[in-house]
Amino acid sequence: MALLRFNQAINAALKEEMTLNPQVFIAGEDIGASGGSFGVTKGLLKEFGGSRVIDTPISEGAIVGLAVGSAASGLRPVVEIMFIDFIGVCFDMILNQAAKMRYMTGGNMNLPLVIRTQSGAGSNAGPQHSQSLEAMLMHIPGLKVVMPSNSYDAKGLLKTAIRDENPVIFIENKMLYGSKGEVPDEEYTIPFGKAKVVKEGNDVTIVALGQMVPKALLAANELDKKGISTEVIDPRTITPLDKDSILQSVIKTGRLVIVHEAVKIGGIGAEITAMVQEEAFDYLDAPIQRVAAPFTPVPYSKPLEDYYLPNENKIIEAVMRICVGRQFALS
Amino acid sequence: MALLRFNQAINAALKEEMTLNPQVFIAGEDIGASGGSFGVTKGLLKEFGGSRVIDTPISEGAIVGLAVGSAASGLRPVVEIMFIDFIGVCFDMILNQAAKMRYMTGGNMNLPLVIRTQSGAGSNAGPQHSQSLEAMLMHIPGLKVVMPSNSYDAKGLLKTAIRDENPVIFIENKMLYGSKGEVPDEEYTIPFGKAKVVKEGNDVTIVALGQMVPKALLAANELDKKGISTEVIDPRTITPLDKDSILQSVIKTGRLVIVHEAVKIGGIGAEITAMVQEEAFDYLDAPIQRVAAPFTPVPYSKPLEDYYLPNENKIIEAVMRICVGRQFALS
Amino acid sequence: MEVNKQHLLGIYQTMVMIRRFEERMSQLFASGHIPGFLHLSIGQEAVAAGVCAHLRENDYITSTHRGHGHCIAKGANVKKMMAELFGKQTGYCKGKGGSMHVADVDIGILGANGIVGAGLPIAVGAALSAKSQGNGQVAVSFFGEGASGSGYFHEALNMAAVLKLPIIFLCESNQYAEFTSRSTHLPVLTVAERSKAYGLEGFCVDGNNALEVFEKLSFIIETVRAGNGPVIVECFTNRWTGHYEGDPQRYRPEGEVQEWKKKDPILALEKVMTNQYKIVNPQLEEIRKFVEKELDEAEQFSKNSPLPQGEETLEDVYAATSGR
Amino acid sequence: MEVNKQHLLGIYQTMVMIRRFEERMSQLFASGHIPGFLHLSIGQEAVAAGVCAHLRENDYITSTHRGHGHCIAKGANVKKMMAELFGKQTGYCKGKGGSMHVADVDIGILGANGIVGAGLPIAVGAALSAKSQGNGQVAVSFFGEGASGSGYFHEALNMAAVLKLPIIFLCESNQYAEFTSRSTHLPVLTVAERSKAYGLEGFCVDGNNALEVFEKLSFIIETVRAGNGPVIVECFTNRWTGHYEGDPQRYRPEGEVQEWKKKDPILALEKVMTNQYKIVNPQLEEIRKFVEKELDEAEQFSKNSPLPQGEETLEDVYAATSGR
Ligand SMILES: Cc1ncc(C[n+]2csc(CCOP(=O)(O)OP(=O)(O)O)c2C)c(N)n1
Ligand SMILES: Cc1ncc(C[n+]2csc(CCOP(=O)(O)OP(=O)(O)O)c2C)c(N)n1
Ligand SMILES: [Mg+2]
Ligand SMILES: [Mg+2]
Repeated sequence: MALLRFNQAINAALKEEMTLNPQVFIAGEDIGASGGSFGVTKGLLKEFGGSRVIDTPISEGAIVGLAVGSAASGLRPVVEIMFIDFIGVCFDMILNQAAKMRYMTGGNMNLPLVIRTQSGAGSNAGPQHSQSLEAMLMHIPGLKVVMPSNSYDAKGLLKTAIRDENPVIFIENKMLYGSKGEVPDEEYTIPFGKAKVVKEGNDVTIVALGQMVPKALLAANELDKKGISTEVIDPRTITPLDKDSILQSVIKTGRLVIVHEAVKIGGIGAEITAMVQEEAFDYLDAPIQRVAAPFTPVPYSKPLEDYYLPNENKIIEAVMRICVGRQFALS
Repeated sequence: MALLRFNQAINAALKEEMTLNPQVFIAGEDIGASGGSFGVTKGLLKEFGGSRVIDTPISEGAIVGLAVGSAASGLRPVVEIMFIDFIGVCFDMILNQAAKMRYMTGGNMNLPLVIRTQSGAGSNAGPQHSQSLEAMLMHIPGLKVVMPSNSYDAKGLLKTAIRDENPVIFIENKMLYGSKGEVPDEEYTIPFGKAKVVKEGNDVTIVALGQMVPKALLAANELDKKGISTEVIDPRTITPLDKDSILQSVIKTGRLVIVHEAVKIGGIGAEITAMVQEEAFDYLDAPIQRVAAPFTPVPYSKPLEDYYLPNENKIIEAVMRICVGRQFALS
Repeated sequence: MEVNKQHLLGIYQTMVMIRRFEERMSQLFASGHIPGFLHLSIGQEAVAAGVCAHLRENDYITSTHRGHGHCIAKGANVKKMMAELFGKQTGYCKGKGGSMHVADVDIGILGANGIVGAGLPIAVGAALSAKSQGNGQVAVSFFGEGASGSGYFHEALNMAAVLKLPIIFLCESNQYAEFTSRSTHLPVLTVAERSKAYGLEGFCVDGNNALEVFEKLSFIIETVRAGNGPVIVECFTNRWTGHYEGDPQRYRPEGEVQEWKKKDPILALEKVMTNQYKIVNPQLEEIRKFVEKELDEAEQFSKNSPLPQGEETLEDVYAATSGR
Repeated sequence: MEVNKQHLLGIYQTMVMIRRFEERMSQLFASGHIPGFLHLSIGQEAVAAGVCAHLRENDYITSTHRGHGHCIAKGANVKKMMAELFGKQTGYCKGKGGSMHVADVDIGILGANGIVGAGLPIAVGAALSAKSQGNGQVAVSFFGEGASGSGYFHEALNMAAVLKLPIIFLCESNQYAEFTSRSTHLPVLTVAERSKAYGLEGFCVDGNNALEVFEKLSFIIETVRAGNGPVIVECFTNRWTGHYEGDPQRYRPEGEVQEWKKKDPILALEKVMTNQYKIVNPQLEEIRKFVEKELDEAEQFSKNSPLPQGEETLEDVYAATSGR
């Protein structure tokens, strides 16, 4: 076991997979010589050389194009889009090419490619460097979408992503890069579509993603003290989504709160809500709550960004809202 | 009153607003000399000249950029993205520029621009020319999103869009271009955020958009015959969304079916479902149903595309699913 | 490479195949057998044929919405192509893609594409694979002069130049982008000269002259194979039909198509073959018959093939993953 | 335009203001007063100052992530700029944007921008407005040489060329894109020569020589005002600090910054002013004092200004619409 930072865990996964499989290469802006804007690709150029660690011009469209074309012809690219906000400039390559190429050629192609990107608010990076756009990606058939919340998962999920035969978007929350977690020394992978029950409980289910997982845990512990036993679930991948784990938990608890930092309207909380009420309507004791950002871009200034981001208190409030007065007595 | 095709109604709105306000201009690919791929801009070049009807190169990024920059500096652009599928190549301009510019400059800018685009399946145009992507746009604060379902609404809503001080995405469903509808001779506009109750009823609410509105109506009439009284609501704009009209109807009926042709996962049906169960949980007699496309790209071949698209039968099935056996007796 | 009879016969057969394939498609579209959009390249056959005559099976191409010619020239199976246009289960894409998405990875066809310009960066990726093989493979990216306005064009050229990849950016300059003529959307005379913005060479070729295409590309492709980095090649030609089937072509000046028809690339090649290379007419006739027979079979095959079943919609979204 | 003392004094003041503004920002960042990303342009001041000296209030500019200099030179209020960097309610963006989003529509600043290249097509739109006014207004789009790899660069240039718009594409070539040096990502020697791909003229300018920037731009901007269409101007310069504050700059060769510091554009201009234009040192000192006073005030203003309230997050998403 080693205590690795989130970015180090990702680096370790890249290194292992590049060592195992000569088809794997990485490309992106400033990932080579300088080791990446967040240190994720540090040391890889030196270890694997310039033909497998490619510093590109500022051309996200061509970067993802490079991934699509090279994946279609036998390589296993892992490209970086420095901020998820920049998927705007390469969105066609994601939406119309990477995601659809296999389908529209009737299964003629496999596209084993990974797009690593970084998302999230909390560092005062302003409206164009802080977004969480996973809901848009979840709406695109043909993609897989991964959102790890800790070092252990990040490493295991990235290895799975690189071995997957499909385009995978791997979203790293910038606020997690510095967080440390235990990572086994021996090799492991984590399957897609398997949620992690981070904490067990009986009264309310909280589903949280990325940097919201530690916040949900904080809230959950507070709530336990108040006598509300909370279960916290981290889906880890949103496509595929582990519906079963979520449904099982809700069937047990009868209550669900979903936490994400993307704006609430049209976020993945909406999808999870719709799915759960479709499949477990009669088990629900209260309306499903979404704790998410308001319908605004991510503001720059600290008090604004703090207001914008979901936090423990908002999670606690949401849980209380559907407990108190709804056949639920606080101990 | 005149009987106008959908594309003619849009043409009429453009012509009226260009006549009224010299700041309004249009730009896009093949919209000038040839009158547009769907005849929407026919005659406008001749009437308003080349400085107000601009044929552009194939550069959607620069087309929307042209809109953003000219709107920020006093003009009122109405640009065309020929197929909504192509928003991929200009998505940054929509997501990070048009939508956020006002906010991130603290209200310093107004961006009175309209992006007209065309969406929808049903013409065997294949996976890259048939999508419905409104859910992604609904998830972007700063945009308004309009989806007319008939000639009358199209004209009135487009005029409102052109007069709005904000970026508006105006989505024309390609299957409606040929549909005819009565349009008054005198001028009118239709406010954003006001749904239309297309048909009244008491037992189930059906919310439908674009080309799904006529299909929902067909289904509703069938259902009436079966003794299920359906109310059909066309929100017309999804941002802003007329929550009140939807909630009022659901409070009356206790049942809701949402119909859209985008893929179900992460579609706007999810958002409407989540919102309704949040606000009217105790009024719901049955799980909210979504009738939408499966999680695949839009296939080309007729039997596949037919399977893909929601239709009357699927709407009827969904309604029956939440009526029969749920405290509801068929007459 | 010195042109010989064998080359010419091959190119001729390809061109006749493209022409007749598309003429049939036009008729079958008119008679309602083929739905959706159909973009024909009749009149432009010399480009696809002359370029692809130099390509090996493991070389890559990316194509466009107007891609039948490129695919046929690269060796696509016309039965599967035609069946795809019919929307049949036996088509290249099992009816899921249609005309704009024909692909055959086994022979390096990485797909026609419905997004203008998108093929260029994809071809750059293929060129990276090619380079990593180190065996002289190349990628050819076909695109129209209209596509040269798109950001993809620039990013692909720039990236390929920076990475010195073995790729030929092949512009089929047919003088129109949809209904808009070249002069309206292009601020330079040629797309080839845009190569300068990337430190590359650009070549102009008469795209209606199959012999010229073949000869010039022979040298150019060899240079690229040798590892000298990307080039732009612009082939000037014209389409005889509309942007898509059904396009009334009101934007075209009177008589323009007639002028181009006088430069029919197939007739021109026939002349060269019979006059310069002493290939006798019966030999050409034989090829034409062969093509017709192939197409008869393809048409029968397409007509007799089953349409896909509705539920097949749900297949081919994701590849199964070993999960090793 | 003949350069006179007045011009030089103005340019000098602008440059000192930019330099000192950013030096203070650097300190205030280090002391925790300013959050987020901070991209400084210390060393590049001659470009913004020399270019904007020719601009009228109603001319437009678009800027970049490294935009303080452009905004100051175009006449932005330093109080509001600084307060914005502090994230204060009194800032240009009420604390919503920060360093990368300063804008002031009233004086034609259509925004710094956090998306590399995005300013170029936006400036094209502004140039269209300018042209429609018919009064000689122009737009200047600042961008870095790194941005010239982006699709936006190409689409904007191409569109502007086709529409013959009054726009100057102004490349601030500071030899790096983030941590990656020019030679790694640029396949040509200059960005200016890319003008050929659009049938435009391209000019190279010593961006550390304020006088040269001013003189060359004088002619160039007049030509654009006169309706002769777009141009590219590339100004060669260098930043002395990291890509952003906190960047340890390991990618820079030993001594590189020292070399550039020898070409300090402010010292160089001072030399010209005192030697050639006989401007005496006390006059320069007066300007420096004036700048310092302005910045003291701005700093006080920024420090004393209130932070926005949380709920203000919800404002300014949509403009009220008359709904007439
Ligand atoms: C991104 C994008 N924009 C617009 C279109 C619509 N469109 C299809 S073909 C075409 C013209 C292409 O012109 P060119 O590149 O010259 O190819 P040609 O059709 O002449 O072969 C356009 C605008 C598209 N498919 N994709
Ligand atoms: C679309 C996009 N890609 C990447 C980035 C990250 N990024 C910010 S600045 C920069 C380098 C820009 O280089 P250049 O254009 O030369 O400007 P400079 O920083 O040198 O002033 C990069 C890659 C971004 N902001 N936007
Ligand atoms: Mg063309
Ligand atoms: Mg630079």
